[in-house]
Amino acid sequence: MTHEILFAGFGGQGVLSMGMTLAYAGLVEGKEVSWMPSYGPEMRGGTANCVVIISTKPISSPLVTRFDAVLALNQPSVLKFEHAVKPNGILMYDSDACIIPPSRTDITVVPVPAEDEARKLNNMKVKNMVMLGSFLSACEVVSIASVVKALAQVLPERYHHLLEINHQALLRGEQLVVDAATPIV
Amino acid sequence: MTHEILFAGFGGQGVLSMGMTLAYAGLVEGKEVSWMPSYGPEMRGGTANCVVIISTKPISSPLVTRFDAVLALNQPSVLKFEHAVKPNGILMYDSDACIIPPSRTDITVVPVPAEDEARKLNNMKVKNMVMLGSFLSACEVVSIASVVKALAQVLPERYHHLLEINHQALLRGEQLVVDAATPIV
Amino acid sequence: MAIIRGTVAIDVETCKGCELCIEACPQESLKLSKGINKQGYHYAVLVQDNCTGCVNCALVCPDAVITVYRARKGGKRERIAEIRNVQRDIRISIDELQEGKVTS
Amino acid sequence: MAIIRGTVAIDVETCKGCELCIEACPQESLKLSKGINKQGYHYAVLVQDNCTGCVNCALVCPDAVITVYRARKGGKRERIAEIRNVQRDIRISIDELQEGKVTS
Amino acid sequence: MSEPLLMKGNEALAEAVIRAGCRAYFGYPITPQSEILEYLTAEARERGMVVLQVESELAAINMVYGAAGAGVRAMTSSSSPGISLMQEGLSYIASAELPCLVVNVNRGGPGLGTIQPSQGDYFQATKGGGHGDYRLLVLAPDSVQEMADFVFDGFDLADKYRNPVMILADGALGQMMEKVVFREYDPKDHETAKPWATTGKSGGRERNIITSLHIQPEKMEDINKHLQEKYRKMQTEVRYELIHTDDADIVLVAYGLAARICHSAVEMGRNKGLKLGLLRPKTLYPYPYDMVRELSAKVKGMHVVELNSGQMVEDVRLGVNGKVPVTFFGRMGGMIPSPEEVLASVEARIAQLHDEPREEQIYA
Amino acid sequence: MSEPLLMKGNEALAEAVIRAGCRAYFGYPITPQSEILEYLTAEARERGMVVLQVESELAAINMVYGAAGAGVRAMTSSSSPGISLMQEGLSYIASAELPCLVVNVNRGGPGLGTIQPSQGDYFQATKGGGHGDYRLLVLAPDSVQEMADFVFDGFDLADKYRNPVMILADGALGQMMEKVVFREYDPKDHETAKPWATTGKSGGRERNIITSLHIQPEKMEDINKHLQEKYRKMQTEVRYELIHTDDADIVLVAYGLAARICHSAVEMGRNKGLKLGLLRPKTLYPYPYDMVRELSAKVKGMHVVELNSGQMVEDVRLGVNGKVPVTFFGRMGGMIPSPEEVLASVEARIAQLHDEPREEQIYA
Amino acid sequence: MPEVAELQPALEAVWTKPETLTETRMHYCPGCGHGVVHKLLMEVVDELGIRQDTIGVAPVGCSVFAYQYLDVDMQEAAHGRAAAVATGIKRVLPDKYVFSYQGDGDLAAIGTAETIHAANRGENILVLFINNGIYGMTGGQMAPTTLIGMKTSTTPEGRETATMGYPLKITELLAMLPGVYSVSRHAVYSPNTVRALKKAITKAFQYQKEKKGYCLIEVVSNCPSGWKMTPVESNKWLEKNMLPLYPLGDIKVEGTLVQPVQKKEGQHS
Amino acid sequence: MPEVAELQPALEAVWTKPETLTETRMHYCPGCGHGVVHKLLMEVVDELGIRQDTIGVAPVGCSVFAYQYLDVDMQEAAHGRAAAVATGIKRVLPDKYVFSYQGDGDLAAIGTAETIHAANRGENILVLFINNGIYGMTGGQMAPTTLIGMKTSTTPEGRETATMGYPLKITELLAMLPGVYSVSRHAVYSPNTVRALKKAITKAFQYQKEKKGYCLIEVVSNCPSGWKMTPVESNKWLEKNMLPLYPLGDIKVEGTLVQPVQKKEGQHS
Ligand SMILES: Cc1ncc(C[n+]2csc(CCOP(=O)(O)OP(=O)(O)O)c2C)c(N)n1
Ligand SMILES: Cc1ncc(C[n+]2csc(CCOP(=O)(O)OP(=O)(O)O)c2C)c(N)n1
Ligand code: SF4
Ligand code: SF4
Ligand code: SF4
Ligand code: SF4
Ligand code: SF4
Ligand code: SF4
Ligand SMILES: [Mg+2]
Ligand SMILES: [Mg+2]
Repeated sequence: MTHEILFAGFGGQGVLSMGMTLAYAGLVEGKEVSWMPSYGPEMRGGTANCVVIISTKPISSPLVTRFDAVLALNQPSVLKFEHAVKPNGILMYDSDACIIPPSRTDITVVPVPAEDEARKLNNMKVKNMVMLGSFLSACEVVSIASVVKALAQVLPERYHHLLEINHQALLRGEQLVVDAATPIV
Repeated sequence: MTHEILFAGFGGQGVLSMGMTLAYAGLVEGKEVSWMPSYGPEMRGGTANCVVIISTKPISSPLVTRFDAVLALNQPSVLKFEHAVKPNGILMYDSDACIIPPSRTDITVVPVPAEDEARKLNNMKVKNMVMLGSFLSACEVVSIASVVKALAQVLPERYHHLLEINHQALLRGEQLVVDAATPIV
Repeated sequence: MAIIRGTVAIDVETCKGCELCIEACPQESLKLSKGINKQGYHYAVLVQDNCTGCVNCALVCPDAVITVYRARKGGKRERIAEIRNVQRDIRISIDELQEGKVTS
Repeated sequence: MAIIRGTVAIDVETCKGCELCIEACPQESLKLSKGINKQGYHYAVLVQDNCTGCVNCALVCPDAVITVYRARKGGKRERIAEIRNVQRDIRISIDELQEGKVTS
Repeated sequence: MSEPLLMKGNEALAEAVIRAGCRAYFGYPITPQSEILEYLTAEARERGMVVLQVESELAAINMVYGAAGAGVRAMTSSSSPGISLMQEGLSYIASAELPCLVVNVNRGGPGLGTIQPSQGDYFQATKGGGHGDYRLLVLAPDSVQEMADFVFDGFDLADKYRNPVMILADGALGQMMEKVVFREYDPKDHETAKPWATTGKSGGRERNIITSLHIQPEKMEDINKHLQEKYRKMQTEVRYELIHTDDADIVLVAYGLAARICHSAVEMGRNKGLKLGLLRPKTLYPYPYDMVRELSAKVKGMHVVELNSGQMVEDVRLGVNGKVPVTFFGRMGGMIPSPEEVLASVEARIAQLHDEPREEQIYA
Repeated sequence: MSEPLLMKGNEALAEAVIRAGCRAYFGYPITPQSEILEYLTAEARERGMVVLQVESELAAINMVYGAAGAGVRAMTSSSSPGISLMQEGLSYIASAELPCLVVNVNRGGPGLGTIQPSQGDYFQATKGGGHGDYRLLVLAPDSVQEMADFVFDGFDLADKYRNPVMILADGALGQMMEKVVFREYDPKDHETAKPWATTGKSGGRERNIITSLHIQPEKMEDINKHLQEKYRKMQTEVRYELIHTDDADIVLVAYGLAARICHSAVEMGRNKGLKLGLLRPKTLYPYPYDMVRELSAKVKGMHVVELNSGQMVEDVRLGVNGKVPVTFFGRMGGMIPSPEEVLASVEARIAQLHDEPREEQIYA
Repeated sequence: MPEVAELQPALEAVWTKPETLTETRMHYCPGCGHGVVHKLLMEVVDELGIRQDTIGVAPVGCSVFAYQYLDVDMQEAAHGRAAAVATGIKRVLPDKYVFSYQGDGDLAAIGTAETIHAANRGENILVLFINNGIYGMTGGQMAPTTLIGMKTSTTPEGRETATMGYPLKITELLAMLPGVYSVSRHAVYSPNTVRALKKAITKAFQYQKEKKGYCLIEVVSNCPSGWKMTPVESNKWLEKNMLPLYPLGDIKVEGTLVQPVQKKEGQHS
Repeated sequence: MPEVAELQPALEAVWTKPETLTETRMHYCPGCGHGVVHKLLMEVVDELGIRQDTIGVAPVGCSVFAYQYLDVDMQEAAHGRAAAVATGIKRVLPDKYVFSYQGDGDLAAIGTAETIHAANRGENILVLFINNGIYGMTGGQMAPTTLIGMKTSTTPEGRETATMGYPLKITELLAMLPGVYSVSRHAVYSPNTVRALKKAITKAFQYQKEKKGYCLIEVVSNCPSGWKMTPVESNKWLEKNMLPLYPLGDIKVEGTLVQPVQKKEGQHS
């Protein structure tokens, strides 16, 4: 089983670390993982994205262009990557940051009010973990428990007081999808 | 028939142009010719030498290390190149500039009092042509007439008033060898 | 409601919301929108009718987004627009916008 | 015939005959030889016994050819060599010379 | 054996550099390898290493010359255009026989090109992009793990042969995160005496001279003979990986990232009943010609896959020496093929295996 | 046809440069080719050419980029270490498809080496010493005459293909004097339209951009495909000389100075009753693989002679593709073999013609 | 809301985007000074009517894509070699206006030799030197011009002089060369600085027409991304921290130095 | 003629060839200043007793073989890169004395960038810069420092500024850099200039010991072969023609500029 997942948004939204956390969680579960950021000047202006592959087999190339799932944290990412989702794949996006929703019908589109949810937690930084929680709820690539373990590795010691709030955000994200039997539009 | 000849001396003694004149004379006679100078920092301190090949066949490499004839205008050149003369070859040197004469017996050693002869002509610069004249007398690679034609090519127009004195020097050089039935020691 | 002296046209789709124009405007005529453009940026909008057409905003704008207009000399000065309360709730969503240059 | 104050030893085989020492000597004690060394150079020789051991020649010599000696302070000054007419006919041919440093 | 960590290839390499006892790094930023410089700068002070961001790649390689000549483990890293600027310096280093490590995180060329992964610098690395007859020892990692491992091996080989070693990776290997485990390695156990180093002429020894100038061609030829002799000795260091080659009809040959993709393609092909195998050279110089020759005696064809227009394929052809057809599939300019694409290229070729090799280069 | 003149190779080349309508030369002194710069400086003013001695080879090659991009015939020249410094620039020029001429008067390396003649830069010239997949068109003169001739051909080919052309000579060809006759050549008859040149965006055209940057790998791959397609077209330009190959048992393969020596060796061998022939490539890229293949079908062996440790021999092996044994004889570091030595190497090999090629490299 | 068209009888456009700026959206980060300089450069080209006679050279750096925005003939030079490329162009097309546009890494690090020698030869070109004290393009590493104490990705604790040396005031060095005709330092963080820069560019092109020789304009600029600040913060930081070391104004006017080339800050202490 | 040995009781050697100068005959042309500088350098090394702690870097230029004459550990750098090589050595062996020895082509043309940045970083090394206004090694081509009007093989009519630029006074430029501690210009055409140079070298090594930073000593020297003069003529010519543009003396002493860095000659006129 192989999952190829793209994370995309503005720099500063924690896009890269969201991917890294997931990859680490895969490692925790003994899976093969790879994480690959986009790099280069097209990244000027602060967009950021990364591809995470989690697999039970050795990973060939960390660079893929079609994804099982795309997690988009801003509008340009939705516009840019909607068409990179494989048929029957998932496109999950922060519905608070996007005006133009995706239009494809051959994929599962999951709007997540991540910004609102983060605001409720009084910490806009955990928006990414809300999204990740929602994603893992929709698609069980790794367990939330592994993500929590991974977070302890990804976060430098000096930020460990933030582990708790991140954990909460993950759970809230998970819950959001559970609550919505059908995708929230 | 191929002649491989080395000209050696201090820079400023006209060593390179002596070789060039001979090569040009070969060209005048429709022969294959090449002229190759030594170049590089071992030439610091003003030594200069060049190899001229005159042949009736195409010339393979212009760089050879054993010579049919060596014309040495100073002491270091005699010391350095005596052993590069092929057996039965010729080593001709300016006896006025050398204290230590060559010692090989398997070659023809021809001392030429070129400096004295040039002094008699009131022009120290033509020492090289005295030597060349002597050489062509000893070994008829090209005719003196061809050399005179060549000189007109090698010398820039503004020096053409010197053609005459050079011609004389050649003839004097020729005569020196004719006069000495056996090599002058 | 003043007689207009100048105004600006902002190409909101090209604007990157850097706020340099806002900083440069001596009249405090400009603010960032609440809404975002297709690139995901909040963009500059004219929020007061006190623009003098001094071009400061256009000079500092790195993306050459702003066109500045000034009342013709000697021309009749007339009221041409009313901007009300706009600071409190600027939200222009993308589908309301036409392609190309749009005045805000 | 003066009491010697200084003298020089010239490594004539290393000398290149550049004449810088000659130019630098305030005593005009040095000249070029008529003869040549193995490299084909005329070389510097001491031609007067008026050398003061001022080391000027050694300082400017690019090839570190010259060793300079000076009478020991307080030491007895004695005549140690006579140099006669040497300017007129300096010609030392190579075979007369030993290997290594040779005083001229 | 430490715990497995998740690290970027560039960072794993940099961490290995410190652990390998490298004493000096000189470099200039260039994507996709600037993390090496950044990681080392951050660690430098605490871990006692000289790390200097300098004015250019030219300066960097010549500082490596100086530091390596002074007897310490020294290195630089860059990416394609920066490595081109080092060619004169590399020729000097090889000629003066200075051990050092040079990392090229290859991006798409020629020219400024892209910053995406490529293998377009194979010829430059293996045949000598600088002037004269010299060789780098070239290691080609295919994972973050090997990005680290080859640093240790690289420094050891450099010291063993007094020869510059190049790690030729690509942008993806530099940028990606993957699991890595650092080997136990105490630099003290790997120290080589360097009596030739310019550390000051003390202890009554003759002065040491680091040079590549031998104006007498006879002498320079001797130097060259010595180098050639050394390169012949280096042939014993050849390293490669074989996958499913025992019963293969067609052997794919690929290194680095391309080899990973080929590995998947081979598995996919096997699932379809195609007898595919893979030869992955880990050393590009010395090249595993012998293994290529051995394989060519028992397979029906070789299929080379590279992220370039066909460079290593020449070495494969030299090894095969006409015994079986050699075909090629490549992507260029920073493009990466998928395993499906590679497999398709193999299938497309299987039918034509008897064509004349030279006409068979195809470009997707 | 002018009168035959006696000229140095470097000077004949420089004279041809002016006659070929070259408008700009940028260079830095280095032995054994400084005469090119010196000759051109002396002639520049009167003959209306921009000739600039600049601060380095790096500057020179990038000025050539600028001038060639501005639409004029432009060039530089150097020798081995200086050419190494140009590798980044050459990769840029090839990628941006700028026609220009680069002359390498090869000396003995690696490193500072000697200033004596060598062919040690064959790989660098033909496989690409810079980064990425690109090729120079490489011409290898063997006489002062060709030093001049190949300048005209070089500029014409450069313009035809919008590709940098390299003349790869050696120190001896640069320094020696020989007869030369300048061909009739009016640059006006050879002018190519250069609508892509940056001469100012006038006449309502789109602006012209000279660049090698294509950050999207898809685009960069297209550029590469275009280049590869062009290189395939360039294969038609292959040039070589055959001597006594009709009935030869053994064909020597050599270029430049080595070919002259081989020519003598072949004649000497024929006098001794040995059926020797000579293939002399005049273009090193494109390489005469087809002729090598054709010859390998009818001879007993090929014997490659180079002034290096064995570089072109790889291309010969690629062409021969195992059909007959290929042997090698080389001198390095500025040494030049005599015809006798070459003949001896042939004779020594004749007995062993059935050995495995790879083991047969010998070094005199 | 009224369309601008409706306002036309009463209003006239007093600032519009220059014609020689292409319609392509610039890739620069929000608030980056590169855009401002591009815009000014093209305004001047428009005003002087020299678009058809202008050839630009782009560097490697964030402004590597300058040619996508400036609608004049352009060449993209290798990193650091823009001055050499510009020399190549200008020498064969002496009657065209040739400018190079270079960052501080490009001009003052890898391109130092080409920069100094083009200036010393007095090449008749305009060099626009964008000094943002950092390598923007490659993700914020130290540049030769990085301030003492300034944090970058390769000076995580701030640049310190003991190992990394001093900020390099290459503009002052260049001003000393006799072949250099005009040198000034500008900025674009405020409307007035923008106005001043525009005048300087205009003058430089006029000098070039008169074949006066090498003209250099340094623009002290920002890099919000590399500095990790908002654009507005970055401009304030620039004014406060960059300008004391890199003071604005004329340094050499028509061949004569007008500012003491040494400042206290440039001195060893 | 008396042997020196016989004189010994009365005479003492007051100048002998330094021990760290090898016995190898130098390949320099007669009268070339390189030899004088080599000799002085080794005298100082002898006197300070630092032979075992000194590492030199030779350039590519006529002095490429310096390592054959200087009996200390040495590295031969690629053309122009001596400052980089010296940096590499010094950074890993900070307690050794490191010097580079470079010609004007090496230091001021191809090596400009490495020269300036080593100085700007304040590398704790000594750079000996032999300015003979020409490329001696390659047969007398123009150097960056070649005087206006001076004939060389690439300026057959004399250097003219319009196309070839001005003589580059790189020493004055380097003196302006804050990382630079000591800069002076010397010569070796007379006993007194030789004495002064020796003092300067001694001081520079002492500064290096005290880790004061970058020291530069320019030696205005001759090239009889390149200039086509006798050695004596060349020294006279040097004094008359080189020194007005390249005046001798201290330029920066212990971090403070003592000579106005601009001279009339260095100015645009
Ligand atoms: C030879 C080479 N070395 C390094 C690079 C990587 N590189 C690209 S831009 C750049 C520096 C850019 O900084 P600067 O010139 O200050 O421009 P900015 O981006 O700040 O405008 C570097 C090091 C390269 N492309 N080529
Ligand atoms: C890369 C490179 N370019 C050019 C040369 C040729 N070259 C050798 S020495 C030299 C210049 C020497 O001049 P300078 O540095 O002034 O030293 P000098 O001989 O005058 O003492 C040049 C251009 C080289 N060896 N390497
Ligand atoms: S300055 Fe320009 S880009 Fe920035 S906010 Fe204002 S209009 Fe938008
Ligand atoms: S033109 Fe002047 S007043 Fe009007 S918005 Fe711009 S800055 Fe403000
Ligand atoms: S020591 Fe002084 S006086 Fe004696 S020879 Fe030398 S320069 Fe002349
Ligand atoms: S200075 Fe030295 S080399 Fe020159 S002539 Fe005098 S002793 Fe001889
Ligand atoms: S990285 Fe810096 S210099 Fe580059 S575009 Fe962004 S703000 Fe401008
Ligand atoms: S060429 Fe000039 S610098 Fe070189 S050794 Fe001769 S005189 Fe000295
Ligand atoms: Mg910058
Ligand atoms: Mg010099």
